[in-house]
Amino acid sequence: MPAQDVRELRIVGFLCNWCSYGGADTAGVSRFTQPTDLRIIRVPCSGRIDPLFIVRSLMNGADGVLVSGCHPRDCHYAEGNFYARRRLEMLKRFLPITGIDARRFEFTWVSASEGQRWQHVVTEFTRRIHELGPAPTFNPASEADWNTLAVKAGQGQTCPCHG
Amino acid sequence: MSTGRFAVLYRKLGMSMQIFDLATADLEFVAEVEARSHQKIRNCYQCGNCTAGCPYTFAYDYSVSQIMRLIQTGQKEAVLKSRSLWLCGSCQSCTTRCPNMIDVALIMDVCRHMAREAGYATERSVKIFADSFLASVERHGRAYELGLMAAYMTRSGRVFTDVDLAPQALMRGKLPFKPHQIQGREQVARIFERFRKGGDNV
Amino acid sequence: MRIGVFICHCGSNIAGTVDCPSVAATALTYPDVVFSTDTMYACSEPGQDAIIQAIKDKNLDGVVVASCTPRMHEPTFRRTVERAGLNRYMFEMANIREHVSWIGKSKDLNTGKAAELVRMAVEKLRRDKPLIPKRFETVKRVLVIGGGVAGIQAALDCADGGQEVIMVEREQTIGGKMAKLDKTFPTVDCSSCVLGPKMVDIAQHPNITLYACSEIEAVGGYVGNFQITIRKKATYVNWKDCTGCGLCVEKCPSRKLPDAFNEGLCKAPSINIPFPQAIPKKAAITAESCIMLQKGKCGLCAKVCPVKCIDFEQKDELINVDVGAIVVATGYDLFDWHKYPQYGEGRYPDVITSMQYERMLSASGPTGGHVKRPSDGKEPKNVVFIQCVGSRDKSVDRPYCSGFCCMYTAKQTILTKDHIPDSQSYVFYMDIRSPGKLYDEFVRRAMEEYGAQYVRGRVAMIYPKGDKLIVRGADTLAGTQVEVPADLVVLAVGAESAKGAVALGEKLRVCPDQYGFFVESHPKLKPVETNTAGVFLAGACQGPKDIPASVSQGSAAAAKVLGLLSKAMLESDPAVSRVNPARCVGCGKCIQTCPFGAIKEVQDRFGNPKAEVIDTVCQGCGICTVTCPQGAIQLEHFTDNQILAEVNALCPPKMFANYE
Amino acid sequence: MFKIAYYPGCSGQGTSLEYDKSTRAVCKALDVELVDIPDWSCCGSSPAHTVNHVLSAALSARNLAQVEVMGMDKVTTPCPSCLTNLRTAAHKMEDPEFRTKANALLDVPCNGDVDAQSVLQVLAENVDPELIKSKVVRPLTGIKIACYYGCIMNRPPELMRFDHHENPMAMDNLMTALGAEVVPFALKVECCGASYGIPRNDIVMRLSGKLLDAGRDVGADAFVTACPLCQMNLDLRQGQINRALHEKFRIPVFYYTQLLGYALGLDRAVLGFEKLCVDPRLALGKIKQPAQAR
Repeated sequence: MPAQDVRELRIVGFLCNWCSYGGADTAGVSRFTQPTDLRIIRVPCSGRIDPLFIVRSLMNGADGVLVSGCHPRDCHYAEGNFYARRRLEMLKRFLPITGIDARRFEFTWVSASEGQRWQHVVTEFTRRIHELGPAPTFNPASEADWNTLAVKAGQGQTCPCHG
Repeated sequence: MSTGRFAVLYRKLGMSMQIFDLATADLEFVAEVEARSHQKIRNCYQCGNCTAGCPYTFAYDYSVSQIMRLIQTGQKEAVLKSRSLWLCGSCQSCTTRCPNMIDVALIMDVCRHMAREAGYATERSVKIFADSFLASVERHGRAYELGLMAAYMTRSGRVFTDVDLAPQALMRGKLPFKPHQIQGREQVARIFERFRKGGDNV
Repeated sequence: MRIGVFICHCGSNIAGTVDCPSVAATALTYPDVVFSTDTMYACSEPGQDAIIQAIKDKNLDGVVVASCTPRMHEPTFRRTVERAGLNRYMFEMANIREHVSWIGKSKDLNTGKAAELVRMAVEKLRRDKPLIPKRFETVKRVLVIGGGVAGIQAALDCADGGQEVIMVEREQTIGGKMAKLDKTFPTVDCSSCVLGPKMVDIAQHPNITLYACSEIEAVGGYVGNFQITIRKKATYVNWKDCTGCGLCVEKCPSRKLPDAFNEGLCKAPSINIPFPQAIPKKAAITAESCIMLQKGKCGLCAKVCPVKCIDFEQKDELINVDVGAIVVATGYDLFDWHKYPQYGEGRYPDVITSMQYERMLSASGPTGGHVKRPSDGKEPKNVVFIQCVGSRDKSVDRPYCSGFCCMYTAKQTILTKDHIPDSQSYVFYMDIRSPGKLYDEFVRRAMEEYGAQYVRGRVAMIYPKGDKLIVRGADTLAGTQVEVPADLVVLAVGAESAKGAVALGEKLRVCPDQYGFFVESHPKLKPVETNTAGVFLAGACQGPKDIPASVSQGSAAAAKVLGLLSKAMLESDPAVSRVNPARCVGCGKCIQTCPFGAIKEVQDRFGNPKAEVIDTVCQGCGICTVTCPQGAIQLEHFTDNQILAEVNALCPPKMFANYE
Repeated sequence: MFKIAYYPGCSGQGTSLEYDKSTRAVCKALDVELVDIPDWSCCGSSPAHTVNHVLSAALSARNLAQVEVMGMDKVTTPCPSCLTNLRTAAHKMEDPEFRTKANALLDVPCNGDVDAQSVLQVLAENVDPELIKSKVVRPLTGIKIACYYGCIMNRPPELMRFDHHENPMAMDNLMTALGAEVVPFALKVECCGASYGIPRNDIVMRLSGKLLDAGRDVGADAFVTACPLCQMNLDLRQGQINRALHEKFRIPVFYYTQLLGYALGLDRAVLGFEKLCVDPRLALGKIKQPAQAR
């Protein structure tokens, strides 16, 4: 959706390996064109997605976070996506309290065969994020070169409570 | 496209098949039909279900599925000059049974509109009847059969149309001699005026 | 750490819309990356050798390949790095084809995105640890679900390969759809003559145990060690004693039941043996229509049974078995043509389905192989076949081609001519789909030698006129409408997923597509595998298939099973959860949430409760990791820090910016 | 007492007087109050929508607006052609863009949220069949009837939302309830030739001829129909058809309201059998008198 001239926004995706990641692959194999903003992080199951990951992404300045797993009852691990659903639903209600616009976070279900649906989900979510615009930042300087920052991020220790 | 024009002529004279130059397909025409009908012409895979159901096929020059095909291939002239457009009874058989859920009857309607706008009337009598009908509605606010018949006969020159039925109809009081004038007929007339004044009526 | 990065062009698939060299160049600036290059085909032999060479030359201890989806080639490259002496988990992949080059138009944006995906992979790799798989024993036994031709083939191949086979069939007999067919295309040889012997083999093979009238109740466990519960439904006949003599069938006074095996063309007794060649050849009672079971009187069958094997008290029984692998061969069902009201919705008895016609053609069928109109028993002269009934039709949510209808219709026109020499067949078709050895020749023969009249167009309506049915369709080649006065109309009904497939899929954790057909692991390279290790697919349960294709898949699935069970030990994926005892407070939340019972409570030497993961049982979903309030249990290879590292790679923490 | 706005349609004033009269009489007898739309105008019929959809919608919308002024949200009409136009107008005007265009042609703008239903649907859905049965004084026992619905009363289903699009049953059920024998007439929704009687008479000859033929095949003593145009083509033009196809059809074509009224024992004067061109007496004669019926 965003043409070249439109500046890309930072959208992080957490996808379960079996359904949604496969669905994204199917979309690719079928050449279903999508906006390029999304960066996908692959996890075994939506049940593996700690709300912390989402909050961290948003606090670090992500403009949007998209989570997708297997359709309820289709979970490769039987019930992982039920846990995910409950956790993410809670998170969605909790986000505004932290001063984060809940519209910047969405979760959905896409199966490995639903390439078309994935294209739709990505396009719609990206449109929504572009309508919301870039997430408010505390320090314009942080808009500086992602790369050098990332390197530091790499070297920096991650919070101890997650050994 | 000129091949189109002559071809239609030849065809009328039963002289030849027509050859379509697919390279000169009129894509704007296709786009316009799609825009005005909100239907996707490409969804038609030519199964012929519309033709199979269409009660009017025997009277057509192109069957419904052929019309759909001609639109797909952008043969504007052939479509707009086709007799079939005017003979479609909008009975909805095609629309109801299309496996691709295309509103075929609507597309026929839209093409008929475009044919009118382009000044074609391959089935003159049908056009005249429609015009006469609307004329009487414009004048009286309601359809007035007797007046409409008279108008039709004079315009079409077919003065003996249904004369055999007139007695029975009149005898049974089915053809009132005077029209039902409604108070709001100016309102109705204004509808036609405004319509003729044009503006965006597509 | 010394990381090597390889950016794959995949021919032009990636290089077409991604500037691979510049991505490789950018990658060199990432921490710990000591080597970075782009390569034409990373997965090719030279490609893999180059990786091995680089590992040796640059003594790398971790590798990132940016190419296609890991779901495709992760195993390939893991083997590659292993060949170079690295642990296979010191490898990460960046998916810059399916997720970048194939979906993004702008080369600039794609290149930027690719570089970032590589950076994510690098950051994750920097936190990877070598992992050593555990080894475990497998149960040398196979479960085959479904006794159609695909299941039969799979079962026989597995049994011949020396494996013990459990076959579960929902119906009273195996044989599936094929057993109902009269002849098969393109050879026109007798279906039961081909299938019959194989069915007998199933019954007689020492390695095969058959449970008919049975369904899968529950599935537990994992590859190599599945625990299966089978529900054997009450047949009210003690099969151990039943000889299949059929006396009871003759005597049964209740004959209201539509004969399922004969597609409802005739009525069946309440106690019945579906057909003479049935396997197992045992009688079974249908409770709904049995006078004894409904009204409590009759019991004629019990009286006449020479071996006294009727047992009206019989109940369903549950059977538990452990198996190492599962073959799903649940087949398909036929489309319900009543969704087409223009074909009469059953008001016209002489409109029948292709399968009903097969039964009519079959010598063992209700009409003894004589073609008769259901309405008046007359022999039809004009037979009209309508193809694509429930195929390639969005309006009934069946946009797919069922594949075999064109062929069986051609066969049926040929058989019609054989049965009724002075008959004329008409076939309404949209396109003829006849790829396959001798297939198209077969269709041509139907037209050229047997004079079947093929009409290119759909049929809009069927209505009676006198004792005929007027079939009104289109002949799009002639460009007009056609009408045929038919004596019999045969609808070539398409295939849809078997009833109950979705529910079974949930138990097996095999996901169905939107039409209920099971999804294979990879459309090209893993046609009979599923995403659940140890569960394989055979036949039409994966999508409409004809007999040759189903049989091939049966054998293919069997080959996969034999390959799997030929190993003495299986290696478990070491990417499992691991407990840090120092941090674990023994709250037991993880034990409650684990779907697989893979976590047990142990006591440390001070007697404090601690969680402990059973490696071979853990499936690596990571639900526990998120549940643990202490962060004490971490999913190896997907630890919080590894995932957060990827997050940070994408969204650098603001604090660093603030320190600038 | 069920109350609903009523749109007679032009033909009700002329070619189908008897339909309008019998409809009013029957509804009265069955406690359905029809409130005429004051100063209603022509819906535009098929000529309008073959010229332009906005014009067509506007002509219908003028009447829908009247209904809205009446403070009602439901209107009923006996004529399927009017019904289609009214429904289509209302449906198209759900699209605000289109509504503006249509309203631009009107003096009184129309929101278009009026639901138009056929009288048949109103009777089928709002009158208890048992009530009808109980009110029957002259059961139609003995007469064989082919129910002909016409092509647009139920099609396309997405728009008409009533009964079945291939095999409608509303009239069949009604006639059966009245004691008539309904014959299995297959061409219930096949087109009769519509308004081509005048410009292309040959089309009507052929299509209506086919219907009469099919009716005769299944041994119908009479047709019942719910459409003025169908009735005119089958009845008024039956003579023309006989001449054109060298046939000898003599099948009366009733409006279902006429037979319903007859069964309810309404005054023949309001039923207007005398307006039918094909003499119905022979067919009506087949009906056994109540005495015998019992």
